[in-house]
Amino acid sequence: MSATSAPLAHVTSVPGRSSRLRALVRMPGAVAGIAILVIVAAVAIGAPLFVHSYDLDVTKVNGPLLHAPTGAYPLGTDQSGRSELLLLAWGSRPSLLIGIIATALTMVLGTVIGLLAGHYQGIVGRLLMTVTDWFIVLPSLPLAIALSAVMGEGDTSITIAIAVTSWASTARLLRAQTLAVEARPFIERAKALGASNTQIMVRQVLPNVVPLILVSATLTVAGAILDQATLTFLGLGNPTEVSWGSMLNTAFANGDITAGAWWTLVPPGLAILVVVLGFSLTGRAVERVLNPRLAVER
Amino acid sequence: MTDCPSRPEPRLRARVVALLAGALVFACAIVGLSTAPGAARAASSSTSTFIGELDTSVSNFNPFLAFEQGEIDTNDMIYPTLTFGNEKNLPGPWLAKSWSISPNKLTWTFHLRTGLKWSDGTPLTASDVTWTYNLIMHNSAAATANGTLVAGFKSVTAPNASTVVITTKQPLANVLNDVMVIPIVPEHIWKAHVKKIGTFTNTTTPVVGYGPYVFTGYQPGQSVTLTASKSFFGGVPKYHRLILNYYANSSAAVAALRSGAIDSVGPNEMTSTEWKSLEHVPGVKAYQNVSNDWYAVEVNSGAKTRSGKPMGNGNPLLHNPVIRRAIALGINRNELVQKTVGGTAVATGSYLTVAFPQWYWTPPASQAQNYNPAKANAMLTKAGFPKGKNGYRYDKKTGKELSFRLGIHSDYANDAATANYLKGWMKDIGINLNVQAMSNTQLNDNLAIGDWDLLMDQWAEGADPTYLLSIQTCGVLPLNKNGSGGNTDSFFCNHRYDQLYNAEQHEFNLAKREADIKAMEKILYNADDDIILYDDNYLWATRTNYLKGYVYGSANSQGLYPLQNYELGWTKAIPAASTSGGGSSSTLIIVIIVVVVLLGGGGLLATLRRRRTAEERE
Amino acid sequence: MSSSSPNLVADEVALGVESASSVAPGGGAGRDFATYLGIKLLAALVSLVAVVVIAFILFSIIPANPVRTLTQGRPVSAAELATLRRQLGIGEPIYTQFWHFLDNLLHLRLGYSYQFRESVSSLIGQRIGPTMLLMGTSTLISIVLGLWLGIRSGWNEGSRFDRIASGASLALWSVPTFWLGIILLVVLSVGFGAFHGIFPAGGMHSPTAAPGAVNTVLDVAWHLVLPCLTLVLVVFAQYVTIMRSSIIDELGNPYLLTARAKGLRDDEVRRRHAVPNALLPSVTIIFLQLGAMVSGAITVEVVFSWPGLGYLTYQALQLPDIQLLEGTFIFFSAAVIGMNLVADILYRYLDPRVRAQ
Amino acid sequence: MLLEVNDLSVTYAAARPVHAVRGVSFTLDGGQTLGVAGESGSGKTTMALALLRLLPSAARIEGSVRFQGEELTTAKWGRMRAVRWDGASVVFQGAMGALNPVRTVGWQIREAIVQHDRGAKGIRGRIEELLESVGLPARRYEAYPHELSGGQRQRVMIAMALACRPDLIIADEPTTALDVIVQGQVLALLGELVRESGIGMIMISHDLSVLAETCASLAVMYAGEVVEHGPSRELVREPRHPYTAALAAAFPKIGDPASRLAPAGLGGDPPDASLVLPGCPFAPRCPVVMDECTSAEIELWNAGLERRSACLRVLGDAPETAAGTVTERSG
Repeated sequence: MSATSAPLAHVTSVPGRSSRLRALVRMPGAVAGIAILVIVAAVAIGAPLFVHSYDLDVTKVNGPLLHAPTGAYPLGTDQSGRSELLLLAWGSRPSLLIGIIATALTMVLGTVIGLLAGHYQGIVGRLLMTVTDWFIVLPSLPLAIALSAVMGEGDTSITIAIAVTSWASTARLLRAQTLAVEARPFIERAKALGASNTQIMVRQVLPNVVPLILVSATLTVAGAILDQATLTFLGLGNPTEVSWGSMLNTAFANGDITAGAWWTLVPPGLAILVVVLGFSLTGRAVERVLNPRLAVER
Repeated sequence: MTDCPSRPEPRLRARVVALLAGALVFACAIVGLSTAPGAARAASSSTSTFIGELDTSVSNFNPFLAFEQGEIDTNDMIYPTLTFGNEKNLPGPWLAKSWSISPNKLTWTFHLRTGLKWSDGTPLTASDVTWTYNLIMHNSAAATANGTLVAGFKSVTAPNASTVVITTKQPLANVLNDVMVIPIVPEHIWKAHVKKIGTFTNTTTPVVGYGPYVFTGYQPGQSVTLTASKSFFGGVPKYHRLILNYYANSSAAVAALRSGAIDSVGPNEMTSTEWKSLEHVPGVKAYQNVSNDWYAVEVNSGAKTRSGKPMGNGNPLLHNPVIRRAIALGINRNELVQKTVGGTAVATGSYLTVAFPQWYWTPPASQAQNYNPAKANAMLTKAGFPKGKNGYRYDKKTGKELSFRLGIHSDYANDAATANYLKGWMKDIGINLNVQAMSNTQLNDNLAIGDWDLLMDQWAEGADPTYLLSIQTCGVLPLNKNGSGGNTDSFFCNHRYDQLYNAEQHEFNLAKREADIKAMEKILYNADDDIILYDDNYLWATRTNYLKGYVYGSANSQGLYPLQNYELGWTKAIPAASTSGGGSSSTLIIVIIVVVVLLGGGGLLATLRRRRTAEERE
Repeated sequence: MSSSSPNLVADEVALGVESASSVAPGGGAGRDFATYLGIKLLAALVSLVAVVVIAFILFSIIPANPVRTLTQGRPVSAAELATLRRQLGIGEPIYTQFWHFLDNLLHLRLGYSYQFRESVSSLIGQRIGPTMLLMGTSTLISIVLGLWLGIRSGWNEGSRFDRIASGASLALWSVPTFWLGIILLVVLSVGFGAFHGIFPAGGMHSPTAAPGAVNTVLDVAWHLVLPCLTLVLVVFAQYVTIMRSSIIDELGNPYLLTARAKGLRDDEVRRRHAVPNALLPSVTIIFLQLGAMVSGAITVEVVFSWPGLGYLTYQALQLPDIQLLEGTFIFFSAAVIGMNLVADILYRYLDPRVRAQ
Repeated sequence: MLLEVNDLSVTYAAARPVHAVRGVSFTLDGGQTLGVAGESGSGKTTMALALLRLLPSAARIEGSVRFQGEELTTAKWGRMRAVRWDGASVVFQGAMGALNPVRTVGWQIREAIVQHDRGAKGIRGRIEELLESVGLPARRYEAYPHELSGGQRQRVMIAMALACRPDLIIADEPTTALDVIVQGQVLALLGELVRESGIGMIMISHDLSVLAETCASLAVMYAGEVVEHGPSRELVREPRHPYTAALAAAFPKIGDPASRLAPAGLGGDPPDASLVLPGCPFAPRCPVVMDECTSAEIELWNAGLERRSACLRVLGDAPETAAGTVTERSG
């Protein structure tokens, strides 16, 4: 037995990057989520490699119309004789793209307003928070419907409608976090050294809230994809575009329910479910890793 | 907050509540099952109820205002009209037994049936007719629905209780068709409503009227109940009750027909996919009527005001008839019909529809603009629009690409489906279509001010073609650039066409009128302003195992039935002995009961076990 | 919008509740409550005014010339079109329009629907019943089910039950509501193969329903099952998440140890101590979430053609019937603002800690 | 004998099992008071909760706890619940959330009574008496915890602990977070109760001075083990273990939260409870450590009349040495 005192294990206070990664890998949910996202991203990016323009052109395809799955068409065909499988692959592109762009808009809007509201705690901050609270309270789908109706049908208006109806919760989170960060001593120091408001917000606070933005963004994408599908289903999207939402809209309007054409109804919805689940799982996992408090409590 | 822990276990209470809730849901399901297929029909055929589908939502049965098809259908059953569309869809006698026209063609004399009484017992006389017509002619609010039809009338008078005389300003060829759709209301009831005629909804049942049925029940937006009239001159309808139900969603209506909950669905809401799913259902007859509804691509060949000032931002390339013709040749109507509407339409390029064979024009084979992309390509190249590197043609003079906007209705699924085909075909002939989905209102707004290149459009032809022909005349071009004063459909204006139009509506020689009208159709066809794609058949389905004697008419060579006043079907149908086979559903009920009992029992057992072990766990 | 994340939403809204409760100024409890109420009422009123103004501005932008849309397919003359334009107030200057709009609003007139030729208020009046029935039933079931499962899984955090319940709620949260409705329609209404559907494909009444109050109730209940089930499945998942995290927040609290030390059984500790504490934030959040519920109700009503306000909104969207769309938007917003007010008051009333402040 | 604890160990199941309490033994009679001292994480609260098996399910309890002759570690849960509060109640830190915030004080006391006597009558009067006996007005029955001051809440806690007339009270940090005056009042109240009703009491605190004042005997815990045990006055005056000495020397200011964490003048942290190391667990921090401390088998040796200590130095050296050294160093 050696005489040297046994090394006392210290509780690691801040997990390092590698330990965060390790923590992520240990969570089965996170692994599943990330795997889903990787696969879907690969399909979306690689779609042009295996989906050709003539596969989507209704005047060029010659499959049976609205036919149940067969060997040649593993997920059956749609009303125009196009392969549902190829449509599904292609449909991932607008669905993801709109989700991500809308999220980016949401994050920019939410972060700017959250930071401002947290930093300027006077009348400006209170005013911004009032507006934010107002947006949180408003029922989002009627608002999004109204916005889309005003801006006209199409992807742009859907994207904007989603951003306008989702930024408020991000702003609120960001404000709370900004308040917490600004209470720390190093901000005091920066102020004493004569840092300007902008410098404090951009150089000091922003880097500290980035993890939160990341988590919030991942979870917002999930919501945005759902919203995009819902708005498209309600007929506010571009009906000639192939997206999961419009596939469902078309199938529903075409009466595929009555015809029992499940193959046009089930796959797009499942795809949405899986992608949303992927983002949610990943978001929650990242949340846990970045915020140990949540890991303990949830 | 509970204050005393020694009361009966709240946990137990919660479980009881949960059990009760479960039982309630289960009860609803079972009741639903028993209300569902067979049982309901058996019950209702004993009281002989015919249940049909309302075409549209209904909210206003004031015949002076009503314009939704469902409302018009209802009013057809409860109010008389002077003439009636018979089985050949020609004006036949109704309130008027017979009629005659003066040699100068300006005076029409209608001889009415006598001894008829409104449903409240008041005699129905010629003064009711004249009162109704005069109200429409002289009260702008009352003219909302049918004002246009009487616009050419000079006076409507009743020399005696059984005679009505209509004089027209000019000889009018379509009087008998027009009076066919103007319901006549009881003067003694409606006098009181004149002041507020523009807002009166006429939904307080029973409604005083005269017809095969009496309006006896109304559920806002949902359904209309009509009861057979005992005193209808044409005989008491066999079905004692007629319920017309509105299904907001066609799949619900189809499901109801399938389960036997209703006797008839059609014609507006069902998609071809849904209709086809009914073709092989036993006891169901799925059939199609030829249609008076065309579906077309409008081409903006140069929007202008009535005084000829150009307006709007339409692409000037479309002024070129070669390009318009190329577009027409580039469209494969037959494939469109086969693929977008499952073959349930008649591919045609004629402006007037197949529903009215006397006016329907078919181009001679030499002039037919059949699908011919090679020809279209050759024409365009020859006209100075060579193909660019990206496959799209451009104007050699200006370098501009042949790229047009195609406006489609975002709320109409068929527009989107069609647009996909048009885009593909146009690409084949080097034309780029930029599809823009917009709301109905937005699209119409753009149309009115000429801010469009191509758009999808749809019109129904009336019993008389004059109105539909009128929207292509120069007289309906807008007065100024904001589109006001206009009622045009594609800014078409052709003087030869206008001449024919003026001749046609005053022409009493049927053969001559037919020739005029067909000449007009030919002008439209060759102008390629309205590229008609097809006439969309009306899709119907009826329960043949419940009803007999339903009037379908006789099918043509393509298996299409003639366009019919469906009042005919409804009034002549006879209830058949119902043979509802509830076998499969009762098995299902048993299966469900067993499953629920098993689940419930399992849950109860689990609960009990849990209770027992609860003492031992922390 | 319909979908703040299942985790973050609880945090956010909890923040909201805290800030709401900290507003209360000092003073006697009675007067205090009046002040609190006053502030909340005023805030709600301001929100409502903002909604109204925004609605007017938004809907003024839409091209509002429905005349042609309304007359499409029927014979009209150019003169009649002009008359109709005048009747609908098209082309009036914007301030006149705003004045009419405000005047109407003050008299609770929400405008006129071109499509239905009826006042928007009376249309909303007709449709509110079915929506309340659908939302009420499904909210109630969701709350009971969601809270029960949430309590169970939160209390036994990490157990198999918890993992299944949390996983299921996350999955259900990820399901597009309308799609779930469609699938239920296909499976339980249309049927497949030898299985014929057992529920109606839409609407709220069967034309064949026998007369009588009992039959009507049963008929409506039969129609209610599928739309209600759809909403419950999507919504209860969120309540599970909310309640679960509320319970977990309570788990570490010393008073639970006290309760156990008193000799209470585990379920007694949970029921009498943990749940009443965890319920407070949950109930408030659930009230605040009713806005999301509205979103769900719209899509479900569309799928099942349930004759409620959501379907009315959808119908208004088609033309679009602008005043109707505007009316339903204002109505939904007012309803949600009202619910928030109720939540604020409820929270204040339920929690003795806040009540006494 | 009211309570006999023998070789009590608590282990938390984990990837690396955490040994929170290691082989604690003591006895307690009615009317006796035992103080348990130690810094945070020393296992004193875990030990106390283990007596009534109030620990989370991950904790494994070994050894024996005999309460009024009944073995509690293997008793059925139903029996266990019956013993709780009725036989042995706990005074938690009332000021720190041990009372349910949404229930009235009266409700919470009533719950305890009804739990053990379903047919109890005149409960309200009894509760009001109880409240008065701890120096609270009877009308406080209707009060919610947040309406009371910290001291009042602690009194409620004590009243509640007495509600079922238990034979043993375990007071876990009953005075933490109270100000000096209130702390004194509460301690006086507790002492009085024990004297008057002959209840046995175990009082747990990080604060040696508080314990010395209230309890007849004291046990000092370090790293889950009792390192010194004896009559409180002597133990404080003449510590026989360097850790006790450090605690006693620190004599922290009452109510100073910093003093809870580590006794003054003692560097380092308590050892990781998941490690099982040979020798004295205090060795790494011990100011008077000897070579054999890290390897020798350490037991609780006799160290004078009624006194025991787990320091190697009590075996050979004079009792004063350990304490003396510390005093020198700290002085």
